[in-house]
Amino acid sequence: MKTREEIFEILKAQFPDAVLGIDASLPTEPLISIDPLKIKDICVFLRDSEELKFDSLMLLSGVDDANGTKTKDEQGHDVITGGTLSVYYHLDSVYLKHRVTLKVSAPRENPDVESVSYVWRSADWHEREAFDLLGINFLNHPNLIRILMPYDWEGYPLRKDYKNPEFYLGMKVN
Amino acid sequence: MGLLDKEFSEGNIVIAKVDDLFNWARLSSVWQLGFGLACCAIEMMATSAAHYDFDRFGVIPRNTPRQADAIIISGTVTLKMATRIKRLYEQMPDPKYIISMGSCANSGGPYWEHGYHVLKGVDRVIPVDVYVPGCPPRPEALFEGLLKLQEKIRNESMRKKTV
Amino acid sequence: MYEFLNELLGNQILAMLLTAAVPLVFILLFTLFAVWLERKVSAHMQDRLGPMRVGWHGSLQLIADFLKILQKEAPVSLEADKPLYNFAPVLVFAGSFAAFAAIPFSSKLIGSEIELGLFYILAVSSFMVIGILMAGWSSNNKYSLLGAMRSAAQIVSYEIPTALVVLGMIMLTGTLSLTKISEMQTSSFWNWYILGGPGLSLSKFLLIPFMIIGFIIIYISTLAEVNRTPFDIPEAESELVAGYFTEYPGIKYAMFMLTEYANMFAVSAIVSILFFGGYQSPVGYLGNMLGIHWMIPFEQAFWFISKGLFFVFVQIWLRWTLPRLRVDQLMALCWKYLIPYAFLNLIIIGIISLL
Amino acid sequence: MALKTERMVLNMGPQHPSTHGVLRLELEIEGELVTKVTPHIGYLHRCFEKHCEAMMYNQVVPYTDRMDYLASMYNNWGYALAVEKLCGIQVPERVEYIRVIMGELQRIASHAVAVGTFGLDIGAWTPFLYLFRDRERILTLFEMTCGARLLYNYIWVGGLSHDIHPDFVRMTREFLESFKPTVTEVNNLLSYNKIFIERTANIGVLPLDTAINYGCTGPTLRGSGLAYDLRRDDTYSIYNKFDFNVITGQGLQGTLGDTWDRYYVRVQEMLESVKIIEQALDQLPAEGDVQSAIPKRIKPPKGHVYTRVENPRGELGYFIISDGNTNPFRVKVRPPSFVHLEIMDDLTRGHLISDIMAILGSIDIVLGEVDR
Repeated sequence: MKTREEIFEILKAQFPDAVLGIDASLPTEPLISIDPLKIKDICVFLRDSEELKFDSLMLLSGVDDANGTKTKDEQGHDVITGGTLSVYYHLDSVYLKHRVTLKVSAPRENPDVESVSYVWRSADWHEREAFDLLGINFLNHPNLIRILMPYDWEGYPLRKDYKNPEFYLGMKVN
Repeated sequence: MGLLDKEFSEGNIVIAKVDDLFNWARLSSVWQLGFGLACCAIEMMATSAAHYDFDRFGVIPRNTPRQADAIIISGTVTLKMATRIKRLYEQMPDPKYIISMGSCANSGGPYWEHGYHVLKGVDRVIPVDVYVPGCPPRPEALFEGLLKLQEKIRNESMRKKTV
Repeated sequence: MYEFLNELLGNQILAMLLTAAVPLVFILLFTLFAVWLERKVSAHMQDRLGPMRVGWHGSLQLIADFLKILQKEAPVSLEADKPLYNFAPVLVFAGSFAAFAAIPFSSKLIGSEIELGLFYILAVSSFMVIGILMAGWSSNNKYSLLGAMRSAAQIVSYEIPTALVVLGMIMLTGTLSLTKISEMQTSSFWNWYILGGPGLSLSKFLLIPFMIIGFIIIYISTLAEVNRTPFDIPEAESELVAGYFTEYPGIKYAMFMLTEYANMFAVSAIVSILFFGGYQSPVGYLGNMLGIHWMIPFEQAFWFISKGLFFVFVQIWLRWTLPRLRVDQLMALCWKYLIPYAFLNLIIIGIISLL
Repeated sequence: MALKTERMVLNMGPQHPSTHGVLRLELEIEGELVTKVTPHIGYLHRCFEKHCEAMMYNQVVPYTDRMDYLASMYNNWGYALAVEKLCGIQVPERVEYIRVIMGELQRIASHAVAVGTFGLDIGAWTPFLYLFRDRERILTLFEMTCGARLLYNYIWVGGLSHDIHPDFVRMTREFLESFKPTVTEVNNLLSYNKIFIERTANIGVLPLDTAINYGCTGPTLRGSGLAYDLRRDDTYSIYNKFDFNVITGQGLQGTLGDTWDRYYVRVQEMLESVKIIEQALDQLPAEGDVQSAIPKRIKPPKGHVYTRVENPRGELGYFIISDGNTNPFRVKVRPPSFVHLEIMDDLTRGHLISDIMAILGSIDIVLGEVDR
């Protein structure tokens, strides 16, 4: 069992470029920031390393950081430009019983993150969900299509500046 | 207008009696479509199960819409599901009835404000006969809904409806 | 019965129609009662009450159901093969209705006293398979198709053990006539074939265990032939929605229901004729004691229907107790266990009857 | 000339008697043999996460009820734990005990439905109704505590909505006594029934490494033989004060990790829950205000938290990001059923259509939680 700081040290030693830093100032859980295009290599290492053995991905969550510039369009709806979308990975080791949280941030206009669905099978649907609701594009995902919303839905509902369509297939939405 | 239509539109003793008999048959054997949507479906199951026993009223679940008389919309109708519900409704043979069970099916319920994927009331897609309020309605409330539906059926007639 | 009515009415056609009407009325009434029984029995087994609101303890429930079904619209899907779709329920019902022609309800109440009764019933009930296949195919629904395929495989397979047991009984009795088989088991339950048949020879006692095995085999396989749980895979609710009659609304669906319950009684009747004395009373007749001889056929009908209902009740009981088999296990049960045992049983019965 | 063959695509659901709600399974079949299963979900997507962002922290609790509607207490609890951890709230001991009692009663109720509907999928009606009858008694206990039968809104951040009824302890003990024979009855009717074993043993075998790689938890993982239970291994609340066993599959009737194992883990867990509740009732502090720690206004500091609890279905995780406002910035739920549903294709390949129902029943999904 290792603390998050120890895990960070191991990772930093292994991948000096890809591991961006650790945010230990947060009150509850430290976060390790990773480069979005290197996340897969790091995850493979985390899974296969004998001393870490992160054998399962518990949760993969996409987050709209809403840290860009906010403007209003003609109808008074928020529009966010710039800033980032983030993906949080909660990893768990069933045998060693330690956990770690990774974070990657990708630019809002071009949110490319490398898929980890080859590392943990459970990432498949979680990534599809993040794509569906936030529009995060997972590179090399085997089947990146919408999962919760209808296949022909437009827009990404969980983005902070999402605006409901008025009708869907002739049914009034609001 | 033919003679028969005229007879029907005015009504008479024979029609009235046949009406009563047929209405009695219809209201005594409402076969529901075995179809659950969300939380309310669990209460619907509890209504059919041992403690409450929907079968006392002659309500049994049929799994195919072709053999069902009533559909209980038990839960939140999402936009993805609404088209399927409409299709199920269209597959049922007449006379068919709809009980909208729970706030979500009535009006969107707790999801009416921010539910971007929730249909705000199933009556936007199919016509509803009885609304049962509650989130979820207790089995007793569903009974009440069924009794209201029976009342409604009891007052139906083969006669042409006058405008 | 036909001869009697013919003499009474002096009109052959009328007599024929009346003879045919009796089983039809019986099937209708029996179905109404059996469905009600099924719902009540299942309810009481499950700590429920079952239908309560329509008539005394829901006794009119089935009449209401039937009247409602009559009123239903009968939509036919556009893709369905209409002629086959409409004809299938009729054919299925005809198959099971025709079987009733040869079933002796009492020594007098029998549609047609043909010598080949047993053979006729086995043959004519195979009509059902064609009807079911037609229903499944013409509905243009995948669930119906799967259900029909399962059903055909099941009925065809399970006819073999049934026929093998029946063959054993034919060897023993030397007749195919259901009336004659019933007559052999007269006067007391001691003469029933489940207890080795009439007489007091050594072979009677030797036969008893093999008769019980034969009874169990034929009961299981007839259960499968009428698609009841644990063999209800053609209409498995949790798998195939409603099986081959998924697409049938209203009155056509009612015909499938009628067939199912009529078949339940028919196979129960065959089992009771072969092993439990058919219409014979287990203890003797009140009519004989009182000297009122016209009462005997009615008593016989009473005993026959009671025995039939008892086996129907057991079928219901099994349905609400047991889970369902899988399709391959169903076939394995038939081909790997029932048929070999039925063969063995047949050989042993043959040897014993030669003694 | 070569014959062109085509596999039949069978569409199962969203309206199908044994898809446990509005799941749609797209089966590719060859005769009765299933070659591929594609689950389609989202028919009950009720925008939980969007609602959270628009609600204050305490207003989210009723929405958590509606996710896993068979284990609402646990959903409340998981959320309350997350916010309490974020704000650093310490709840009174009596509250913890009542939460454990309610949570375990909820586990029994949820497993009762799971086992019952599993029987239903196999074709046995009667055990389902027996279990629903007993579940009804648990609902009565909940109802006299908080007034609701299904969606309770009972466990609040920092406390509970109501204290328990004076008769609650006595009636709970009575229920527990009467529940043990039901389990025996279910064992007789289902678990050791020859047909049932034939239908479930060696079907849908889930090897342990696959289960871990897929992130399976709860009875699904334990059915594969690993004793991993968050109540013991990542203990929360006061579970370390109780003595209970972590039930694992043993491969008693067939291969380890088959459908029967997953089913039987649930049956036995009901008895373990009975044990926990009995201990909790014995140790329950007599006095204490259950609402003393409820904050007037919840405004956690900036940060994020991930807490997890052992829901009847597996690991239920709440990931909350706070930006220092009264509304959560982001709430993401880790629903166990969502993860478990993903293994359907792996488990079902090469089985028959009838087995699909058995496998689906054994992983016990709740669509409200899958789709949120």
